[in-house]
Amino acid sequence: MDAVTSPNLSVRLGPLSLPNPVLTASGTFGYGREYEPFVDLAGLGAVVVKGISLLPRAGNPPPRIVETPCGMLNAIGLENVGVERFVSDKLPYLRERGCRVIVNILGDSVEEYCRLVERLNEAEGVSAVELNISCPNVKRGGVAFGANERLAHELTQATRRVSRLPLIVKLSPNVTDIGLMARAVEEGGADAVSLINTLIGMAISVKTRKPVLANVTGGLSGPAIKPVALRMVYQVAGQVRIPIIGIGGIGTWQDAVEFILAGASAIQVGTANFVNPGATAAILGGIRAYLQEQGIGDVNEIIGEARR
Amino acid sequence: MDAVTSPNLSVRLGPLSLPNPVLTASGTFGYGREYEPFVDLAGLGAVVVKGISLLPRAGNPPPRIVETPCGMLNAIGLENVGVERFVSDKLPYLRERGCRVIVNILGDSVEEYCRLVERLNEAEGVSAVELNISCPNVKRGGVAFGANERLAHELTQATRRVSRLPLIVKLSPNVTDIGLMARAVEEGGADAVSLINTLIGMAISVKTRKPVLANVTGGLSGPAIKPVALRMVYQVAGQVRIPIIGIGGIGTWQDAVEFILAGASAIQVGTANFVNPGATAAILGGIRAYLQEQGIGDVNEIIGEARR
Amino acid sequence: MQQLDAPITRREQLAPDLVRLTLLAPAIAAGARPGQFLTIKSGPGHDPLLRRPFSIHRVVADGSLQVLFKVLGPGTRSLARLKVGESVNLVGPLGNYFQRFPAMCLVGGGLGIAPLLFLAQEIRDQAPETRIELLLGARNRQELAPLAADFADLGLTPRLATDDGSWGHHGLVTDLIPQALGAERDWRIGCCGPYPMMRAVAALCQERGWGCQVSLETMMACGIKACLGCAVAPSPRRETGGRYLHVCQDGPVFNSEDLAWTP
Amino acid sequence: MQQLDAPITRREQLAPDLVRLTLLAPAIAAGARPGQFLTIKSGPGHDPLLRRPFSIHRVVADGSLQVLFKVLGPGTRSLARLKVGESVNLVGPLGNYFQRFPAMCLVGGGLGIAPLLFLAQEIRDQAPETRIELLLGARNRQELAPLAADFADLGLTPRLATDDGSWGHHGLVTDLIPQALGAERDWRIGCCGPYPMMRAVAALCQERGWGCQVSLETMMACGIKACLGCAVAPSPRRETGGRYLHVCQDGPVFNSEDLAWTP
Ligand SMILES: Cc1cc2nc3c(=O)[nH]c(=O)nc-3n(C[C@H](O)[C@H](O)[C@H](O)COP(=O)(O)OP(=O)(O)OC[C@H]3O[C@@H](n4cnc5c(N)ncnc54)[C@H](O)[C@@H]3O)c2cc1C
Ligand SMILES: Cc1cc2nc3c(=O)[nH]c(=O)nc-3n(C[C@H](O)[C@H](O)[C@H](O)COP(=O)(O)OP(=O)(O)OC[C@H]3O[C@@H](n4cnc5c(N)ncnc54)[C@H](O)[C@@H]3O)c2cc1C
Ligand SMILES: Cc1cc2nc3c(=O)[nH]c(=O)nc-3n(C[C@H](O)[C@H](O)[C@H](O)COP(=O)(O)O)c2cc1C
Ligand SMILES: Cc1cc2nc3c(=O)[nH]c(=O)nc-3n(C[C@H](O)[C@H](O)[C@H](O)COP(=O)(O)O)c2cc1C
Ligand code: FES
Ligand code: FES
Repeated sequence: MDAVTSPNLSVRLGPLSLPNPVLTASGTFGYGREYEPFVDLAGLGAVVVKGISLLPRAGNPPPRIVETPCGMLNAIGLENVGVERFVSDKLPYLRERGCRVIVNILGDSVEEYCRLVERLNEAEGVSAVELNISCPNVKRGGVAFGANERLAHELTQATRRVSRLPLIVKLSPNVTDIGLMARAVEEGGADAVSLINTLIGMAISVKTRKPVLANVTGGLSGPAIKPVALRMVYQVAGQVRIPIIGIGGIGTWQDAVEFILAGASAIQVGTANFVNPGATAAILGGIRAYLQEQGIGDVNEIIGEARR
Repeated sequence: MDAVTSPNLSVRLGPLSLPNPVLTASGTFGYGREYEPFVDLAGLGAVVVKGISLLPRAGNPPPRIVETPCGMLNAIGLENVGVERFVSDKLPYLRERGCRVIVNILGDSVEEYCRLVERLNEAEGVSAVELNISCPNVKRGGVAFGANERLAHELTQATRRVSRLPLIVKLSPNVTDIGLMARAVEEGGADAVSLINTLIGMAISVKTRKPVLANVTGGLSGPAIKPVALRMVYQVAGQVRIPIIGIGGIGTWQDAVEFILAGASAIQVGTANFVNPGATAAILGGIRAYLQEQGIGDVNEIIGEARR
Repeated sequence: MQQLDAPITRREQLAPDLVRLTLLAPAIAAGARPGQFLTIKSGPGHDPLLRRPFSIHRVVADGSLQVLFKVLGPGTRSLARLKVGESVNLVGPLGNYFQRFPAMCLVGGGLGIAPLLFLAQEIRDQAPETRIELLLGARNRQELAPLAADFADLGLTPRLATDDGSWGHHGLVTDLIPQALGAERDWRIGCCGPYPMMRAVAALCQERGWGCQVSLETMMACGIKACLGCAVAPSPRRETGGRYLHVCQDGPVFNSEDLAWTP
Repeated sequence: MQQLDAPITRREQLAPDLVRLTLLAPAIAAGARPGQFLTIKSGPGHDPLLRRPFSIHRVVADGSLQVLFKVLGPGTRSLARLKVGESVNLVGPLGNYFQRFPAMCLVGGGLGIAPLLFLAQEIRDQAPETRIELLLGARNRQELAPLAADFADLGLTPRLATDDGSWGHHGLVTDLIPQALGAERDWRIGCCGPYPMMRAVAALCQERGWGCQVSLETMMACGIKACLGCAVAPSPRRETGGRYLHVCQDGPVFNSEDLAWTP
């Protein structure tokens, strides 16, 4: 029973093969290096880095985060070093360690997204691009793509045309029908969809009687949103043929397995990295042990099993 | 400073005056009587009873509930005694105690809603009707009203025409733009909107590798959803003139005050009743003490203050 | 039915994962009947969110009551950490209770033994003429010993069964029933334990014409018939007009024939 | 920087809401510098979710370190319940640290005094020739006494101030600075306390030409510059290209002139 003592963990996301399904969620793992003291970065399925824009962004004024029951709200506002500094300062480190790197990108227009993709096409050591069309904290247009299936389709199509990299589109949960969005980007040529980004939420201080976040609203993440994320993955899995990356409140191997059973070919660990910087490694180990214990030789066997 | 030693707590929901803003959320307080050992029912702003349909309903098969991080999923499926038995067996008790009763209703068609309203028009002791257009656990049409502004508008208009009772429309959070929904029912003639109903979620068992709920998906409630609910109340408060009833994860007076500051004229306590059957009374006391401590003579002064 | 904060007056670690708490709650203890349960808020935060249901294990004369529980997940883990002098929030007594009969056979499996002590106690105190047979089972001696211990104080000698044969009969507690009860038809069974065990007991009882009460467990949110979450299907033979039964109020004790047993 | 489970070797209740824990964590203690902090997961569940940041209060020779904290909300309440022998998950040491100068005035307010003990200790151990002035303030004697106590072991005699005059100067600790430091320009200040106090100290230092380091607190999710949640605005005079500073990595210790002080 060799397969069971060491089950196969490698998964495919369309053209992209990964050694295992445990990825990090953009914006919760810095540029990867921040977690070097805590996890073997090259041992992860892939590192998805903080959302990158064409030019550096300063982000929103503080306060930017607030804790909520079993979750947190963030309104970072996509502070990032910009694509040039990312390619020159951040990427080489990850490439040299042998990490697979997925670059999460954000623009204010179709053109910006395309220029970002073109820049990353040339960069060495990028495994895939993840289009963030769903960040609720940038007012200038990014959000519109994620809430409108026609715009999402157009954006996917346009970036698809210029991309030589596998293209993942990350969906927003703040919509009436996420299946519709997923189908739109599938038709637009996405190789995979990742979901969910954060739910829009807010907090108010009873002391100051004002919103806690300077940006008023923020994105809700963490265990609180897991049931919603899982449902959306399950729902989308019934409607598209491209692979799904499950995201939302994953902090333990059990959470990860739930998403895989719901239909996710891979998962991303987000807020849990803050709570336990070793979370990704623990989840990976837990999935392996689960498969062994259940006598399952290949993680691919259980993708979507709860739907059958 | 008499106003401050005993602040005014009475609020208006359109034509409906209530002695205080603390209500119960439908489906979490039974038919009221269940909580008699724990709270002074007549002391609450109003009791909102379990969703009532024209005919009795058995509800969904078990398992119907599952706990999630800081929340729970339910797929009760609107088990209820039907409007006739409600009027004959449940309402008299509440009326005799001097409770204000808001009846949450659910139908499969505009006609059913209208017939329910007509039946309640005649019943003695009903203060208002709350249209549940958002229950995610009934497949037969109820949910469509809550996800489509045109249908919601039509339903509100139709029930408005036949109702002699104040009409509250309860909105679903599972939409791209809840402001649009709120405006649609305002234009349809609603006296108030209540929000939010539950978010659609699910859970999967890693042991059985199947969905935990027999219904597969369920409604997520409890502290986990509070940030989303609060944001939606804040958002809707900027878009309608009718009063708002805030619902979602309210378990303490601080939670309640956050919703009032966001723009809610009243609040409903849901899942918290399960966790602490005395929650409503504690919240009411806490709001009073907060107003006193802050030197605020009238709760109406702080409705929407976080928006100013 | 009351909600109150009850101080813990005693904490016993009966086995590595088995804890018994004694809670001073005269207002609840006074009205409690065997088979009824309490719900306990296990800790201050929102995680875990829901109250946890526990059978009343025993009522003590001074107005205390006991719960006996296995440490399984976050709720019981948090309860197990509590110290004497700390308080927990209780709601109870909840649900219905075991009916008494002149000849009663109590069948308990694992933690299902917990409420049977209270039942045996009540029978001894209030109907000492009752004929009692006591059959207890668990996985192994280590698990069974602490659960079976206190029945001796009531003058009862249980017949025992363990899955691994480490104590008493090697096999299921169900196996003991025919031998203990013979062919007599007056016996009434009171049963609490894992679902498959109760199903087997129910089937045997039906065969032999013995009335059988079983105590069910389901997920519960409220415990007071407000959430309607604890539904179980009634026997198709029972007239309910298609309605479900609710464990927190129609139960937890049911006549086994009123239930639709699932495979 | 490491993540590890550290056993609690000592627990001191210094006042009703003030607890000091000693944690055995040689791997973290070895590299720690005054001003740095740890993040601690306060309990097992998801509520509260985030780790809590605490300054390193003292490093003990055996590889232990101490944190001193006030019980405020769910996280500190849960930490305060821990017993000797239990473990907590630590990440540290995090952030930057206080720079040392030949003449240092340490100004602490309330819990901000906690990290100054470590700083004073380091100065005594590694640069005993340093001139030190120590100014400590709090609301009242009851609060100040346990915080001020351990400096005596280092041979330091603090000047004290309390808001209610119950100990030392009746007023703000800031009031003590001019008198303590006179007109000398060599002094460098190291300051930790409530924001308004640090702002006042920073303003005074700017006026007098004293370099001033302050230790900031903000909400933190990660503590390792991964979330970018702990942003603070830089002084408009500082060249950052519009970028924010991040307290968990650029701080928590800042030159007061690098910050945009908010009213
Ligand atoms: C009427 C009744 C009486 C009970 N009496 C006892 C008793 O005397 N001793 C004892 O050890 N256990 C008893 N239980 C079971 C006990 O409630 C669970 O073991 C406990 O809730 C587990 O909580 P946890 O957080 O430790 O574990 P979790 O990890 O939350 O759950 C472990 C298991 O317990 C079940 N469970 C969790 N929450 C609930 C809930 N709110 N309602 C029902 N089941 C739940 C789950 O199905 C799960 O399989 C009783 C249950 C019921 C319904
Ligand atoms: C670098 C740094 C060093 C600190 N050192 C100490 C110390 O030595 N002793 C001490 O008593 N306190 C210290 N604090 C503050 C301490 O982190 C908070 O008191 C603690 O997090 C409160 O948690 P709680 O759950 O008990 O209370 P909560 O109710 O969660 O919060 C109480 C207050 O603490 C603040 N707080 C809560 N969570 C965080 C967080 N994750 N990051 C920052 N602030 C938070 C909130 O703004 C709130 O006003 C430090 C904070 C920082 C940032
Ligand atoms: C602090 C923070 C920053 C984030 N930044 C980004 C980002 O730059 N791009 C993006 O696509 N998602 C971003 N996200 C969303 C996460 O990648 C993830 O989709 C979300 O947090 C849900 O997963 P979780 O519950 O595991 O955190 C961010 C989330 C957090 C908490
Ligand atoms: C068990 C349960 C049953 C519910 N039944 C109804 C219902 O019949 N009608 C309705 O409009 N909402 C129903 N709801 C939704 C609640 O009224 C409320 O909108 C939701 O739970 C969010 O509030 P909370 O987080 O305070 O629970 C139900 C919720 C729960 C948990
Ligand atoms: S547990 Fe809520 S109805 Fe039974
Ligand atoms: S706390 Fe996350 S970046 Fe500083």
